[in-house]
Amino acid sequence: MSMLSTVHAEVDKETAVQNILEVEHLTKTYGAGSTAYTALADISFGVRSQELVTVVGPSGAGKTTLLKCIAGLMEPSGGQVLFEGSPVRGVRKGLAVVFQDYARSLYPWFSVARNVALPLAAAKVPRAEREERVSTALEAVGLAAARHKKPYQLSGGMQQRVAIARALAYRPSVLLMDEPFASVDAQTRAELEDLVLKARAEFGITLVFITHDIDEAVYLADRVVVLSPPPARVSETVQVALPMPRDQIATKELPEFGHLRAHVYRAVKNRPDDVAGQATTTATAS
Amino acid sequence: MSMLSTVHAEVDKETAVQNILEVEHLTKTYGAGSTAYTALADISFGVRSQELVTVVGPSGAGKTTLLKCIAGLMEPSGGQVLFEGSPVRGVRKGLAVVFQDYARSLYPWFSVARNVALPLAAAKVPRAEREERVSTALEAVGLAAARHKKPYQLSGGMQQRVAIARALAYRPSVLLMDEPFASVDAQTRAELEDLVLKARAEFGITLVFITHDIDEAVYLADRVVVLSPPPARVSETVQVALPMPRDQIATKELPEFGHLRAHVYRAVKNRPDDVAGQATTTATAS
Amino acid sequence: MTTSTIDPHPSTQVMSTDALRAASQTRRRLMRNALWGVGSIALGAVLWQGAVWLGVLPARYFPGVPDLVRAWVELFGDETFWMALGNTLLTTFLGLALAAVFAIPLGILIGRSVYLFHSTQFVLEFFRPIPVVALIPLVVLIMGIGVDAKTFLAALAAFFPLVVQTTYGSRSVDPVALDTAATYGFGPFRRLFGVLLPAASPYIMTGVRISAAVCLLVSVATEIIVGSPGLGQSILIAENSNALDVMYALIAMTGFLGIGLNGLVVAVESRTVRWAREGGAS
Amino acid sequence: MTAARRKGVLLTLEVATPVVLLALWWVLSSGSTSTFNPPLSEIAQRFVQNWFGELFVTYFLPSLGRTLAGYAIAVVIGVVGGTVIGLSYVARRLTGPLVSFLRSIPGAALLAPAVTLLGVGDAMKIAIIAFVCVWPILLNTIDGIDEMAPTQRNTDRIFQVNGMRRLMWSTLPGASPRIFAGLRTSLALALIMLVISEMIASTGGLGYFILQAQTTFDVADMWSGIILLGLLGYALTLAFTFIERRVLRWYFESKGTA
Amino acid sequence: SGSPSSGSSNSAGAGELTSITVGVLPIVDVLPVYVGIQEGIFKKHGLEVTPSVAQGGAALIPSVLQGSVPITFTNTISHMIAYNKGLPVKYLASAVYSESPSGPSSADHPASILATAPDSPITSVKQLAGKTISINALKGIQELAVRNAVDVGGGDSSTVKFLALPLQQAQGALEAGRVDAISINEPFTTAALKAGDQIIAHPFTDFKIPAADYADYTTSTKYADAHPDVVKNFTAAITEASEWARTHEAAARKVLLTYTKLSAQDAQEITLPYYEAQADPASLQELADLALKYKILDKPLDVTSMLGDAAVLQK
Ligand SMILES: Nc1ncnc2c1ncn2[C@@H]1O[C@H](COP(=O)(O)OP(=O)(O)OP(=O)(O)O)[C@@H](O)[C@H]1O
Ligand SMILES: Nc1ncnc2c1ncn2[C@@H]1O[C@H](COP(=O)(O)OP(=O)(O)OP(=O)(O)O)[C@@H](O)[C@H]1O
Ligand SMILES: [Mg+2]
Ligand SMILES: [Mg+2]
Repeated sequence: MSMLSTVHAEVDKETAVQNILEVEHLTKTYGAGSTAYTALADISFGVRSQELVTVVGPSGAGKTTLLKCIAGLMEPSGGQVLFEGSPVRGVRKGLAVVFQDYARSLYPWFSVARNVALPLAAAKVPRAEREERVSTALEAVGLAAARHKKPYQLSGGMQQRVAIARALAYRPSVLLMDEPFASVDAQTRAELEDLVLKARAEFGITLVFITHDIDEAVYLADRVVVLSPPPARVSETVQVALPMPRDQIATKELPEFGHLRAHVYRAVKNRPDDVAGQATTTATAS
Repeated sequence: MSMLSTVHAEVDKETAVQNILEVEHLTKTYGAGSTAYTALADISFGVRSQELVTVVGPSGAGKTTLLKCIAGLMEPSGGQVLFEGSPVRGVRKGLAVVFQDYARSLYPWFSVARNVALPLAAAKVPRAEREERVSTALEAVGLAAARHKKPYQLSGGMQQRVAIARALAYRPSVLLMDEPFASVDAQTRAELEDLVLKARAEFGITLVFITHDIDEAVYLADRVVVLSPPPARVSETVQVALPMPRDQIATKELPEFGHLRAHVYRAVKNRPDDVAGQATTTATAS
Repeated sequence: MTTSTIDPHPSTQVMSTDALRAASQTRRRLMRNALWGVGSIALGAVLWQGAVWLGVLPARYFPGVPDLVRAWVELFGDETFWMALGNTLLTTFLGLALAAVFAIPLGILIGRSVYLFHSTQFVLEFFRPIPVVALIPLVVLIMGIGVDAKTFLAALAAFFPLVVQTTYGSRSVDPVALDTAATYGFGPFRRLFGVLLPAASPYIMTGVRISAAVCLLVSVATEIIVGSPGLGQSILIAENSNALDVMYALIAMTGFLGIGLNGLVVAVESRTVRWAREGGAS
Repeated sequence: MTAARRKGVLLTLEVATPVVLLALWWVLSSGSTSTFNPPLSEIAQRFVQNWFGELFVTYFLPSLGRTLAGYAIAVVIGVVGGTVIGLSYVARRLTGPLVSFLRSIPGAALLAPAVTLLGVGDAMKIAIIAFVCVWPILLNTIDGIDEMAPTQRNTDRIFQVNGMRRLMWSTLPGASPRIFAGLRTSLALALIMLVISEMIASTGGLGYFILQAQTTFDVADMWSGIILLGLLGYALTLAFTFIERRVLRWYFESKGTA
Repeated sequence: SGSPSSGSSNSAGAGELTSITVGVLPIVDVLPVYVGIQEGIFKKHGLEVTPSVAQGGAALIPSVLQGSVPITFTNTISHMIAYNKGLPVKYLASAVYSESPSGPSSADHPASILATAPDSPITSVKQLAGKTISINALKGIQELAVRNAVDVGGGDSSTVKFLALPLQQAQGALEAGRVDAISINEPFTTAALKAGDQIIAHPFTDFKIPAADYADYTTSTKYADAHPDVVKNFTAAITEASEWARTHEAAARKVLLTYTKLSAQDAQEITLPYYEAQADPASLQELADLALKYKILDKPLDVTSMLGDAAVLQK
């Protein structure tokens, strides 16, 4: 595997060897011909086992696309994703994804508890343990009381939390999360962040976490991958050397946190073509 | 109308007279019989013409429910909503809503531009003006390049921005927004916030804005309505007397901003029964 | 967290009255459904009687509603009628079940696999337009005139609409739901019963409603042509005896059977497909 | 797999299946002397005799014309009626049992009023074809409209997309995948009814030909007619799919099944 | 249906009865089958007969060939077509004649008529050119009969349009002006005459041999070979039953009520055909020749070979 490490400028030889996930010159073009649209231009980075990598980037950058390629749900147009050294073809076992479109990833015909239990049943977890894991996970996301409800009877944020509970109850070895906390309030969000960190520590999960909240990206991460606007490239990879375990108050008070935050913010903002900025200066609202 | 103002503890008699929207002892119970669930217990507040009221509250509090009742999309179980003094029965003209479920509120069979133009066409806006308003709105949300795409070809955040563009292009007199910026990155979010403020100033829009971001709630608001956990009540209404126009840097640097922010945060957090806190301390992640 | 703070007391305090209320609500709903049903049938009766009165349908050849009612009363006292009814119902149910067992899985597979779709398309589309009546001699030649032949023909006729509806249904499944199933490593069984079938069920249930009527019609038609016992045979006898009122009374009975059958499917549907109406389907 | 290669594979599959089946039939029936199972070679010969001549014009084309006319009427009534019923709760409840009743009426009952009202000509047959084809379209339209996503419905209401606009821009496109499922089901029913409607009051037509061959135990002729019917079914399906792919492009693409 | 009448007690032991299903149509022509059952005539010949009611020959011949219905009633033209196609069908016995071979019956009206509406200007088959006649099925016995009646009546059947319409529908279509003439038989004849229809021909008796032998009982050669006794017993029983039906007309009419939905009045008023189990080769040959002439058969048929060892009428 060491022969591959030469292609990663940012990752030194030593860590490359331990990479469980390896994204190599990934490109993705949607459509073909005149309507072709290149979402990912050239993405390379690695994720070590049990590492938590957050991915930030402007809206429409290609984060979801990237995540789907890593999950094996989408075939890249070029480059490849290696998992434990072998190229990803289709979906692997032990992987969980929290989709950005959480509402559509829940099964509206099943109750909340059943939604969470389904992957466990598929993985042949014994009934008693399944039952217990479902209850624990639902309690952890604050939805113990909603277990018998159907998804359409829940608020947006609650649905999102069901999706999170499902992923956590599954205890995947690799967990991909796509803006998982977009629809929950600040307090709940902080709690869920800590829940994710705790689960990672407890079960040794490798995490790729997409967010558009820079505080969150820094708070959670071992490393932050910053994507450029589309066609996306990795504009920077930021090592986050904040002490573990993280703490919502203490960690965020650290001066390094502030620096990292500012650094990532600038990295995201440093767009070659600042379309949004233009828009607000030239456009009258509607 | 002044006879009604006595029921509003927080709103003094004078302002009540000018209230364009009046929420009075609103209650909402979903379902019936043994599965009945009361989302809104007793909500009362008023919104003056051209006021921007933000609503914050924990996930699942009943914010979306409240918004649907105000919009006339849902019949309350008790109490009423008055618009310009008369009770709301069904949907009124000149009202726009950005749904939390933005992805499903776009018509998948129409292009982005057509989605934005649709309400204008329905309102018989002349073609040339319609065309112009659509272009301006799409540019304002940074999607000028995506006008011919179909919604499913857009990222989550882009879809949300289409929904926002549609509402703004419509130039409603009352605009209800349900977590409209949940899926966009920080930079874009800031720009969109300013876009909303600008549109309000330009077109004299009355706004009810639901968010779970407390910074955003304070930054945008003339007044912040804080909902308690369900069954929801108004736990506090916070007047925001920050100077106009707001500015992302200057306003947020003001000491009052910090105070208000902290105040609202405590108001949201001040839950009679802090189950979530319990959950994270007692539960092992899944 | 926040949602766990639901106060349990308000609901538990009024539990008993709630249960009562729920029961009376169910009763009221049943009453309402019955009222609508009666209204609908009354509408049909009025339209028919109106057409007969106005002479749009000459009274000599089209019995009025009173004549029909008289014929029904007579039929209800006739044991052979009930046996015929039972025979027809049996064929219909067996045929529908047989069709469903083959059509639904096949439809799901065809809808999800382009390869299977293209390899079956010609065969399916070729055989689909062949009317069952054209096959009756062949089927009789092979299977005789028993219940099995009748059931086979009914199932065959019901099979195709159900395949088409299921195919469309399985194509309507949300890709995110499928992606979810893929990432969590659902096996074929769970994918089918946990995701594809429920997601496609709005289409499938419509298909079952279409096929149930087709099944009933084909059962009756084969009874007429082949002469297996059943309502069709009774209709044939009445027709050949110039007994108009009995014939129309029997035909109306098949119509009522159709209503019952549809009601049955809808009752199942309202349990299984509720999610679609209440906010799941997109 | 590249798009072009994929297309090639799919086309091969589509062509190969019937070819293999035909070959099997040819071989298995080649020595047959049974009246009910004539050799395929004989059927093929009859097919050419029957349909590469005058009968094509005098029998096949009028049948096809009636079928398409009946189908077209069913489409209009099914979609329009389904929309009206689907949009109104009262209409839905009031017509529900009536529709189920009518759907289950055996042909024997249809015939008498049809003959009385429309005579014994084409109009009657077209009406019977339409009567049978209308139900799948109607049911699918009603159900499609009934199951419209609540957020979509709310969006219509909020933005005052009302009346015809709501119908054309929102309601019908939203129900269109369903409606197409109904159209597809009915297309085959129309062809079935092509034959059934020619069981009575007919002096010609493809269905008449098949039924006549059947009652005179002319099995090779019967199969030659059935094969023409099957080919017609396949051809119509191809045309149907061609249209559907265009109209529902947004749908198939958004479902990832384009 | 009713139980065997107690009068016929000289039957074989109940244990030796052979059960067979006999295909029938729900019409007056199959009366002897029901007579045979109810009068115990089949029992007497060791048979337990269960009638199976079908719409027409299309399904009956295949079910005979398949074996689930060993013996069936069928119209002779259907039998001839099947026989001519080489299907292994075997003629057992004649079923009915359109009238008595010994001369017209004394019935009030014919059983089968070609009729026009009461006020129709068409009073003769000569006026039928370009007109439409409804018959119950094309390319069958009725088309043959009507064509022949038109041609022998001085008209030209090749100028007439034929239309298949269920008999029950015919009168309505005639009155609504949808067809110009209808070919019907009982019980619709009685109803039509009550409605005042004009008779312009008697298709089933307008042959050279007026007593047309137009229906028979058929089995498959396979069954006949395997069960010669059953076949023999059936033939004997149906012969006896036919005679009984001829000679006990009043009682036979009551039997009609057990297997049809005829009104009691109709059952009394309709004209019954002549029930006869022996075949008339001359009549059959005339039918076969006409069938060839009208392209209902595609090649000539020698009736004697078709009849085989079936009993024939001794004139
Ligand atoms: N099915 C598709 N067909 C065509 N283009 C697509 C498709 N899906 C996504 N795109 C385009 O690819 C780009 C990246 O989309 P993606 O969803 O990966 O963005 P994202 O980074 O996740 O954005 P967000 O933060 O808004 O979710 C977008 O510009 C989008 O328009
Ligand atoms: N259709 C429904 N049937 C039953 N209960 C419902 C329904 N819709 C919402 N609820 C319940 O009502 C409560 C309030 O829901 P609502 O969507 O208004 O919350 P919200 O404040 O908007 O939350 P979020 O911030 O997560 O969007 C929730 O507890 C939810 O479970
Ligand atoms: Mg995304
Ligand atoms: Mg909400």
